[in-house]
Amino acid sequence: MSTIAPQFRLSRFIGSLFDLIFWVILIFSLVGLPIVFIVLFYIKLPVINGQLMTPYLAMTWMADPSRTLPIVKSFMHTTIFRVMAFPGFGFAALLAAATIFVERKFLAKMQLRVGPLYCGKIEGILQLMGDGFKLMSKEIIIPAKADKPIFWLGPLLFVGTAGAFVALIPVAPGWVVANPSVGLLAVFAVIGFFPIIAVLTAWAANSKWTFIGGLRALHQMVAFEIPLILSLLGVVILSGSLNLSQIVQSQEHFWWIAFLPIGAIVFFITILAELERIPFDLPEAESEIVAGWLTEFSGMMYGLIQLGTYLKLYAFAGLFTVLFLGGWNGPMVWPPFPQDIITQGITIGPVTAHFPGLPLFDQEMLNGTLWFVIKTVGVILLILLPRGVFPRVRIDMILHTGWYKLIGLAFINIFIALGLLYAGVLGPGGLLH
Amino acid sequence: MTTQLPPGMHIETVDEKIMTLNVGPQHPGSGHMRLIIKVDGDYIVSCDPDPGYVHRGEEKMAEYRNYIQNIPHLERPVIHDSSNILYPYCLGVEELLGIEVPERAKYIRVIAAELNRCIYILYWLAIYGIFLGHSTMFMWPAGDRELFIDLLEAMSGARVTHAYLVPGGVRNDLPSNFEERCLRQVEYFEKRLREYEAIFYQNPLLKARTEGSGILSRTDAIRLGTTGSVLRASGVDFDVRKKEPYDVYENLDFQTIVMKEGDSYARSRIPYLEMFESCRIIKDALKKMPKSGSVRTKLKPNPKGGNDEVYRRVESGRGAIGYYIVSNNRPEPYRVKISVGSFRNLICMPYLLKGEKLGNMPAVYWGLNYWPVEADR
Amino acid sequence: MHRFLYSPTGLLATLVGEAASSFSPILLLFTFAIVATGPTLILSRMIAPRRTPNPVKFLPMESGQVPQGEGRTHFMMQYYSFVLMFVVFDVASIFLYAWGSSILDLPKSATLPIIGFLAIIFAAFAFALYQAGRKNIW
Amino acid sequence: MSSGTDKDVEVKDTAEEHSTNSENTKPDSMSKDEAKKFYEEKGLDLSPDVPVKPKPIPAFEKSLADKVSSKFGDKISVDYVRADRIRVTAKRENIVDVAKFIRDELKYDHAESVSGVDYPDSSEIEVIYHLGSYTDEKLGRQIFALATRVPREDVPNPGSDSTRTPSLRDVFYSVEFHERECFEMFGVYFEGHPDMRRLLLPEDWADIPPFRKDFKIKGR
Repeated sequence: MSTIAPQFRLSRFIGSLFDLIFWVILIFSLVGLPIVFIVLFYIKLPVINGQLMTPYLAMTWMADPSRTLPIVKSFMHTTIFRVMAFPGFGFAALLAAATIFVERKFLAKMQLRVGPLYCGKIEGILQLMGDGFKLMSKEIIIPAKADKPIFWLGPLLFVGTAGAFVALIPVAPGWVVANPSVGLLAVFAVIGFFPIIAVLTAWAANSKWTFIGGLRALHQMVAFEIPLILSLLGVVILSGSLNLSQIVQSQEHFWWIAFLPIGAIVFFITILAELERIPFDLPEAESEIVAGWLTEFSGMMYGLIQLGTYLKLYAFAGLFTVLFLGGWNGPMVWPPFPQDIITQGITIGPVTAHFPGLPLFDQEMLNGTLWFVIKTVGVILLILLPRGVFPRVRIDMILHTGWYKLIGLAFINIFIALGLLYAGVLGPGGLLH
Repeated sequence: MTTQLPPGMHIETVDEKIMTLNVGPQHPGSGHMRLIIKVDGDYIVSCDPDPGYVHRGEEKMAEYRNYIQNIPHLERPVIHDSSNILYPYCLGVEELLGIEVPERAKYIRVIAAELNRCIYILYWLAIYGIFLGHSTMFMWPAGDRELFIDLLEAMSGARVTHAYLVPGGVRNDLPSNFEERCLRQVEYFEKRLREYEAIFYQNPLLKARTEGSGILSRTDAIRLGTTGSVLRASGVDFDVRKKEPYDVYENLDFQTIVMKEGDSYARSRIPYLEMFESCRIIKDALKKMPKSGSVRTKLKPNPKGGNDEVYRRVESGRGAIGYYIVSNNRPEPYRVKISVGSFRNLICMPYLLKGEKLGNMPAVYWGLNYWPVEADR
Repeated sequence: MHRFLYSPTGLLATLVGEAASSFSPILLLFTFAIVATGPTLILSRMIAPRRTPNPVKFLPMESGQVPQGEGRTHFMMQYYSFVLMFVVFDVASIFLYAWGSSILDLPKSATLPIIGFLAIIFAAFAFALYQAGRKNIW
Repeated sequence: MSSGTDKDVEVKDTAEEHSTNSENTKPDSMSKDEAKKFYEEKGLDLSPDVPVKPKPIPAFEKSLADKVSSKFGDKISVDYVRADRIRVTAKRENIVDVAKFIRDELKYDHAESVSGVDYPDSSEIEVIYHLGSYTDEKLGRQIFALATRVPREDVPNPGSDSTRTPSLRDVFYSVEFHERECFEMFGVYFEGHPDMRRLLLPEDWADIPPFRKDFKIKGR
């Protein structure tokens, strides 16, 4: 009884392989070929080596190495790549995963513990993966009277909205998924969705704890949305643009945090509140309302919410970097790509390989990304820090802080920006431009 | 009544929009107990505590076992403070049987009781920290408990349930080299305590949150018969160790910590400050302890109490613990009643939580120094 | 023919306009995030155990008790005044961006009315907060 | 104990007094035979080499007990007066009056515990209030045990049989939860208690009150 497949017959296995091949060919010709033609007709394709790319031609990169890198390079400049990999989802998810690990180790060191230790041999580096698999293998339990479609949709919407937020963050010159001219307003629009999702799922779950948690999420937005908006007005006044990339370009010489420290502080506090991190984690206050609006989520649904939360964390830290810390600006520290590899190729023993199309990324972009990541990680660490230092606050304290203190500070910040502008320190024709 | 309903709010008018919340027994903000809380929005309009989820009838069980057999199971209600909950039992049985305790044993008992008090308060403080969302304050005391657990393990051989105090003295003598080790660890611990002050008690957010919440006035504290840190936080200078000194507490140098405010912050700070006093007591007792001598008066096997009754009490981490033991000339006690501080402080809960914000519930609840397992016995 | 098929502006741009096409990647990433993570739910549904259902298992969280009352009720949260103020001032503060983003192009004299507007907003804030503080039970 | 003539002196060294007090008793300590007789009367079973120290009746406690007995006379009986402990038994009809007297005149202000003791042989249940004082410095080490006896029924029906006594909740507010516990553990109904419900036992407890002597622990 200990055999893995007791009913195994070789002939049936071979027969099933043929079956499989048949179905693959059938599905490819019914679905794959139409897709190829749709791509040919509707999608803009690049010109590689003086030849227009087609999906058929794209297949030849395997046979012709000289085409490989140009094709990859041209792919990297498509919107799809940006969405899926570099400034978009993949990059953000990678940083988010790193953040989770760093948070656990960082917090553990602060609290005289060791943190994750065993999973993955080296300092528990694979702990996150283990947690992911654990969550995935857990049963999803949905309360009987819950509004099931909305409840299922909640985590997906949350991750999607976090992704939409990530789309607006410029990482390097020209490397941004979406670059609308009113990027900052788009950011505000996207941020506004998060409490709505919280309330929606809280309502759908039909539990008292989630309900109170959702209401608290709403109150938190009420308290901190206006300080958030007002604290960024100073940056917009000084840079004269709502486009995030242009705001970064305007900080080529000076970071706005040097002139608008009050705005930066207010914005940082509102970040903590929007992220529901520890001094302001009222919607998830576990000792009062179990887990707040997350109470009824189980298994991978909870995992998706966590993923969305950390994507959001990355996006907010990126936004802080973009608005106050000069984004990708920084001294050029990335070494230039060695010229002899481009001209002579790489020589390994007797073989010399030429790679046309190198370098894949230009130096400016790599340098910008480096600085952006360094600054963003710094901001993320700063966001993680209060968790080890502060206790949770109360809802009336949140509202009081938001309305009585932060709004006043935000107004002061606006007047500082106006003063700088009209005193001729900054702006066109100013002393420092 | 100190905390009224907020202005403009009457129970009759808000009746239909009241939501009933069951806080506990499976709730991260409750112990093994239930608070049936009715909330109107963010305000609690009524609270009905429902303990008893861990009621085991320790008092009934004690009637079936003889005086020595009772020792291990009578410490079960609060294993983190096991020396202190056994202390009045030992005192009571000694009074019933008319036994004198050797001088050295008295000092060892005091040291064990104070070490155990620190263990309990650290555990309590850890949970107070995590109830307020301060995870560092959970990890630090939980880690520093090990210092005292190690010391008590060296003394008694067990890490948590020591059963170290017995009628007639203590179970065994101190191990060799204990004094230096104890002094070293206690002095290190005092350094750590000052760090707690910096990260927790002087934290502006903590102060803003707990100061002025759940105020219990001096008159109410007396009228409700509260005890321990709750009583002393309301300005009543009462500590059984000072008022009715048992064993050698009258020879030792310590103070009673009293605060006037009576709010949640004061209730959380009193046990913390008492740990300094505990350290002082331990150091003083180590100095004054006779360096050698017997540590236990031998009892007759299976001793019988007379037709008598005693009521003895000590100060534990949660307030006075009183044992009322009735004996009827048999090896087993006829009736054992344990009056614990947690059960006496339970009465404050409906009293203080009414009119309080829901966000204050954990701070007020845990500030009462209420240990559900002990209250249920 | 060739030019028509592979027009450099692309289909999206010709159909919905330049402005909308700069927003469309947001929607694209929104969709991609859902498409990329959604299958984990299905995967989880496939590999996770599904034990025999019983009614107690699907009860909403009530700390180990039988739930009493509805989860979706008419529930008055306090601090209503802040919500009211939010509705008003959120819009007002967004309007400031129209001015803030174009301030470099405006003549300096155009700032004065805005300063006046800010003063009015600030006064209104102060009055509303004063009222909110007076009736803290809202 | 020197009956608390000067308050300040007394507060400063209560502890010292206590020790001197026990020294004072030493001169009248008995010989070994007398001691043996004394303990046999008390029903104590002791090894002969245990030192013997009978306690005299302290003066301060005596004065408190005298106050109560002079006020109520035959209605109460003083069971014992020892160092720091007084025990008085009152009839259940006048226990509220006695409690009020103790609160107002003797300045005891809270109850430490309310214990029930079941005596099936005499068909009675004893309810003992251990009272203490926070406000009066002199009473800091005193415990006043106020006892009363209620009839016990062999087939208990908690709440609606004759096992009932007036509640002291209006006199000592702090007995509220203790009396609830006593009610469910012994079936003693406290009349006038505003909230006489179960407290510790499960909601569906259908047996007799468990701390009565005829309730046997299973497996024992």
